[in-house]
Amino acid sequence: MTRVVRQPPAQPLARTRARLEGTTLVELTGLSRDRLLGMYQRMALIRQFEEQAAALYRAGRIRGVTHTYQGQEAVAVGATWCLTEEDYITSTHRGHAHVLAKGADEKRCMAELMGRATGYCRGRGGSMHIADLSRGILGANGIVGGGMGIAVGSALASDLLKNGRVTVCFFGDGALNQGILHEVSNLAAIWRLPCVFLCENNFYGMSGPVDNMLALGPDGFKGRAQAFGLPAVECDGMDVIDVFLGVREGVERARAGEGPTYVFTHTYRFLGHHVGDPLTYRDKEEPELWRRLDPIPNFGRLLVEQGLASTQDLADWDQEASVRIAEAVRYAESSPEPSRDTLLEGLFG
Amino acid sequence: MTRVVRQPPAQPLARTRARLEGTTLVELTGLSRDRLLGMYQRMALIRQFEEQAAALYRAGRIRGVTHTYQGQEAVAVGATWCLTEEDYITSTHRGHAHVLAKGADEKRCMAELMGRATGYCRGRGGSMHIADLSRGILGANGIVGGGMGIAVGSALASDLLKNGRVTVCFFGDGALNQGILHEVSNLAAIWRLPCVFLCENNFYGMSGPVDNMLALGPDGFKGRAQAFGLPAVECDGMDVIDVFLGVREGVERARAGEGPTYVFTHTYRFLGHHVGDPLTYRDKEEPELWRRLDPIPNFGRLLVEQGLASTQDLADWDQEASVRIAEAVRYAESSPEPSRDTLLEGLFG
Amino acid sequence: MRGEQIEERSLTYAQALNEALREEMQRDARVILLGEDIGVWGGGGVFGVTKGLLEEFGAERVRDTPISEAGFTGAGLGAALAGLRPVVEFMYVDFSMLAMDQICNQAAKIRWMLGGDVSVPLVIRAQQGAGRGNGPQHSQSLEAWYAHTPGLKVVMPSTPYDAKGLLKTAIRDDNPVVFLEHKLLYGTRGPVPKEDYTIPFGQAAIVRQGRHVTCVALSYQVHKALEAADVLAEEGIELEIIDPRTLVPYDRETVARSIMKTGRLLVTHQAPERAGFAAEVVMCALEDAFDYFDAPPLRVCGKNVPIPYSLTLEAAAIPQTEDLVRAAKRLVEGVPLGGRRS
Amino acid sequence: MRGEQIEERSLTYAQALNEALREEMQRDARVILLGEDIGVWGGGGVFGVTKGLLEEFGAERVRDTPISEAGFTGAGLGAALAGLRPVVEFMYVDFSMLAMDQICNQAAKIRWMLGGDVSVPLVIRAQQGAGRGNGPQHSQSLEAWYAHTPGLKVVMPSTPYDAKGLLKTAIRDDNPVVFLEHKLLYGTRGPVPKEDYTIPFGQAAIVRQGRHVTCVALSYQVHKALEAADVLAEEGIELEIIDPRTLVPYDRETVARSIMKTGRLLVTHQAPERAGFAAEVVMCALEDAFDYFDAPPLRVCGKNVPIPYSLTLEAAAIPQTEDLVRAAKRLVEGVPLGGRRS
Ligand SMILES: Cc1ncc(C[n+]2csc(CCOP(=O)(O)OP(=O)(O)O)c2C)c(N)n1
Ligand SMILES: Cc1ncc(C[n+]2csc(CCOP(=O)(O)OP(=O)(O)O)c2C)c(N)n1
Ligand SMILES: [Mg+2]
Ligand SMILES: [Mg+2]
Repeated sequence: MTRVVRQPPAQPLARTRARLEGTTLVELTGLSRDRLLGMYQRMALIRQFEEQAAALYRAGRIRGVTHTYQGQEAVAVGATWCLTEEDYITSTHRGHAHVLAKGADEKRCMAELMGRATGYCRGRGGSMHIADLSRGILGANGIVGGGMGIAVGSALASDLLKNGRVTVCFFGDGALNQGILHEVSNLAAIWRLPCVFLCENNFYGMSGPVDNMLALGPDGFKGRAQAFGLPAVECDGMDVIDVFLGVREGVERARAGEGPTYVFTHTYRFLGHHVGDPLTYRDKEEPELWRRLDPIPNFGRLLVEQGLASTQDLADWDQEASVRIAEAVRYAESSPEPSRDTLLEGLFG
Repeated sequence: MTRVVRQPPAQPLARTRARLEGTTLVELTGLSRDRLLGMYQRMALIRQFEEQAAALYRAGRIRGVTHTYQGQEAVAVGATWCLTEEDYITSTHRGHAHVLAKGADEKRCMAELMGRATGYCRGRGGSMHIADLSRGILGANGIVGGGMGIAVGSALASDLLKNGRVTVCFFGDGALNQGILHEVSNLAAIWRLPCVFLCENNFYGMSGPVDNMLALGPDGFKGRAQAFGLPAVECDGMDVIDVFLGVREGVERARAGEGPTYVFTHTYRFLGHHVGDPLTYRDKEEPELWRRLDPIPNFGRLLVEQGLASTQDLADWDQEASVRIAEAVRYAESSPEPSRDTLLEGLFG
Repeated sequence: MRGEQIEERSLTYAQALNEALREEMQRDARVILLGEDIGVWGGGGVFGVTKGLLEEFGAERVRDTPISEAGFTGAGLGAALAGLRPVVEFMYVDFSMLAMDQICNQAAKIRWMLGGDVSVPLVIRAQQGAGRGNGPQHSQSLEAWYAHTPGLKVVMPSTPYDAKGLLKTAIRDDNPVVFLEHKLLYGTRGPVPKEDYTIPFGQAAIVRQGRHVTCVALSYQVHKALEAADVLAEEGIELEIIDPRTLVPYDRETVARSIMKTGRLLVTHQAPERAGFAAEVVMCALEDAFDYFDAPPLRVCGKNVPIPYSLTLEAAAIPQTEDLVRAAKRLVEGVPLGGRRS
Repeated sequence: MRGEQIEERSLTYAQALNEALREEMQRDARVILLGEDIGVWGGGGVFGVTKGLLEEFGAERVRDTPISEAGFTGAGLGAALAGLRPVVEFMYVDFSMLAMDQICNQAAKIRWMLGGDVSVPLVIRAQQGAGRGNGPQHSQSLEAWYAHTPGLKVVMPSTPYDAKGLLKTAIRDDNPVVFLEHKLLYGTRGPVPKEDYTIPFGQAAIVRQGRHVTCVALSYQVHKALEAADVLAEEGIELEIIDPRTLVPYDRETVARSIMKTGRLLVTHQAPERAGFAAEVVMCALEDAFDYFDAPPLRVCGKNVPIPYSLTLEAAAIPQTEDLVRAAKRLVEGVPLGGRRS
């Protein structure tokens, strides 16, 4: 096995910095200062959540399998920052971040990971199934590609109900090889449905490296969208602003009734596929290279440079995030296990 | 429902005629006179087979559903004329022509359609399941897209066994929307398997017109192949020589170890999806336009022009075809029904 | 039994289904249809079940889909979660295998898995069964798979009356329902009231009363059982025919009560015998009425073989009236079976 | 029973499977492996079953596939038709739903459908079962679906010894075999001979002899049954535990003979009870030995609910040792059930 070491972009936030020549972040994005700072805060919250989840898993206090998201936070936050609370997302096995970014309550998320009755699924689903329909979160999913059909379905409903809602369908590079993606891309294209197919290329499935697993043509990832006549954008998945701008293009197109868009983000999971991954398949050096692009501190620095925050603010928000997550853990731990008698409740309703 | 009337190419065999400027059919194709005449003869045989199958179905002597191929003969014959007996094909619900072109015995085919013990499947499969592994025919298939996995599998086996065999995977425009095509295209591409994906676009699924059902990008059908980095050829599916040349490109690439190729042929089924199709979904005029492109008489005329055959020869071959098929029908009719006691035979072996 | 609801008008099974769809679509704008060739083909579907609906409700609500079973089933599920009440059609149930993940990993589980509060008003209609020479990949009966999957309701109407009433119930249900129609039933006729009616899930129909043998028959086999009952009646053997109508929920009480009367149980379906639903019917009956069995229960089901194309073989592979007659006689005559102590 | 073949060496179930794969790959160059993360991940598969095989046989024969379940299953089938003997792996059986058409419409039917002369030497291995908190989409047991599909052989080994011997038989078989491994078994140890041996399909193992209750247990439940037997033994109740090992073909004689001795039948599997294979076990036993039943047969199976994530709920959803103990006692005490005549 020869292992390719994937080189990250040379400079953190290179695209955003290029776009910022002669303008400000507020102007470039059209986002208020608060929303911009919110990006940092939410990324920090997600990072904390994942760190704690991994720690709890290692301590044997979370069972099953837990897939964490450290390194990819810019994607979940950049994308969901384009959406209203009514808009929909579908997520994946690596879904904590998506749902937290879309506004799920970290307490109930953590409770779900710990299998408690107060969790989003009452402890029935665990890490891979968190959903909150009141916030348009149609669910993480244990099946790679399992949410794609749901995504075009919610887009179809929005289209028929004319409620203006957009669906963002998150999936990984590995999921690019699932047949259902082909089917729903075609469906969404012929029906011009309001959805955005958002691929997070983190260069690996579990151990399957994108180079060996994914056949691409001269147009690379975009060719997979062009095959259906769909517009495609490629984004730096370590750059929350670049993701935001890319996904916003798709969301605007969807809201304007112009149909679906593909957004390909290139990002990296700093850690293993799941907590406990023996990581036999990638070079140790590779994550080190990518950590320099860490979307959180780099974006923090940009906020400081832009005069939107101080270094102290960043430290405070990091601190706040860890306090909130610590509270979430306490909440989860003090929550009851679901009782055996509830096993069959709500199977049908 | 507005119905688009699809205009056929203006002139029959236009591409072949253009290529023939200053050369002969034998030189252009590298095929012997006998092989060239064989193309006509086989197309005529297939046409007769299908006409008889339809007549028998209407007379209630074939049960189930029968999908006939009149109009598309150039595709089956042009494609299989690139193959050796050892090469593989996988076929579809509309498979009589593919298997006959690949050398299946018309008697045993007809016997299968009539559900007889002498049929290729001993009457167990019927129209949609004819196979002959001794001739590399891996089976027609009742599931749209059902043969695609088998095709990359036989290509994988050929690759590992280094036996030089190529697999041609036949499928329709409707099958372009099945997810498994996406999966196997990717597999065949990353593993550089010796296979040719041969799409017969006859503009309809059952009633689903390709315009409404198939999303394509600026590169049209070819874009579906380019997405995987696969080369693609487009052919006039009413022109047996154009199909032959196009598929040969793919077969040569496969034999040279250069991996899969897509061939898109544009063709037309003169009759309904199956015998008895109410044909509510297409304009009556459309088949009339396409009948002018009928691949058999037009190719016959070319053979005459090329001095390879006389008009009388053509008439004789047509006559021979109908005699052979009449014999096949007699063979089938005089064959026994499979006996009830054989029901469980060979379920496992 | 159901006599009081019967009036003069008679419809085919296909027409009854068509009426149910039409009325529910009129009643509720959220009901939409998704499937292959349900719109423009032949004026509305291969069996005419969706006839005229495209014209009445338009292409937005009656969607001819590409050949993408997994994709359009997923779309139905997503639409159900987001406010519509989709009815997804498989032209043949055999094709539902392409959407198995969407049906059984996704649709079946999502309500319960998310805590039980999510509505999943999705109906999956499929045509199934053997008897028309459609061959091994177009003739299967898959009710056992779906019944084995927690979270799905499973419906198998055998008459036009039931077809209409149960389909309406299915569409109004907030859970995923797999609705299985037998291909040989579409052309059968029977009384169907004009007025709006629904049939509750989980209530078996006693199709014919009798004292000697309880025959639980699924779908098309109800009609074979009726034929058998006529033959048996001439020999003084009375068959009590029960059509469960829904497998999930399943009305075990009606079956148990019948066995307490007859002491004998015969179960028939077209699906292969091995691990088919008949074994479940028997098991439930044993749990409820073990001591009432005077003879070992019998199954008259499909052979454990793919459905053949040829007429002769197909007939041999699926249970026929004579098989039911023979089995009922065996039950009554108490011929020793297996290890019966003599 | 199987004592004579036992020698000193002890392996885990995963190691036994690994050895079977290795030896068969050494023996026959046509054997290849296809599946997700079977090569580079962790040195050979999520559970170590394919450990070291990539290194020994190379990436041509040990193929890490993309996440394309339908595609690589189809590829396995096509390769089987064209001269190889592929072993396809599903990381979790739940994912086999994505390949259902390839398995059940294609692989299962092709030999019979083409007249019976075609070889289909395809093994489909899958890891299944609950008990590790993997949640609703990673914990199912799907043996009943596959057993219901004519043309598939279905294997469920419960010990390292059986795992190795049955996997070798599967690989040498010219028919499609669905080989189901339980996730909780991989780490279990047991004696496994070094020498080449195979175990014929269709021969149940009497895992423990006893006079009072016949307990047919599938896969992991064999171990629960052994635990229950120990508890019951203290109260003087002897459980005879039978592991069918293969569901298709199924050894009905061994079960019938046991019931003729015990008069009581208990069947246990983790899959949901409704339309599960337990009902089939009971049905076969009734057909063979109706008059020997002294009490209604009992099932101790999974609840009809998706498998929950939480420890408490998961334990409540799947059958436990105590449930078996309770059921066995009920059988012996002859507590009236259902409509038992008093
Ligand atoms: C249908 C299916 N196949 C396989 C798996 C096992 N699995 C879980 S995640 C994963 C890799 C997914 O890769 P990708 O889509 O790139 O997402 P990432 O893990 O990189 O976020 C695999 C193979 C699964 N859950 N579902
Ligand atoms: C999986 C599946 N879905 C649907 C069908 C029903 N069906 C049979 S042929 C057909 C249309 C196929 O269209 P295409 O691939 O273009 O082939 P053509 O009939 O035009 O030759 C359909 C929908 C089927 N047999 N299998
Ligand atoms: Mg990835
Ligand atoms: Mg077509």
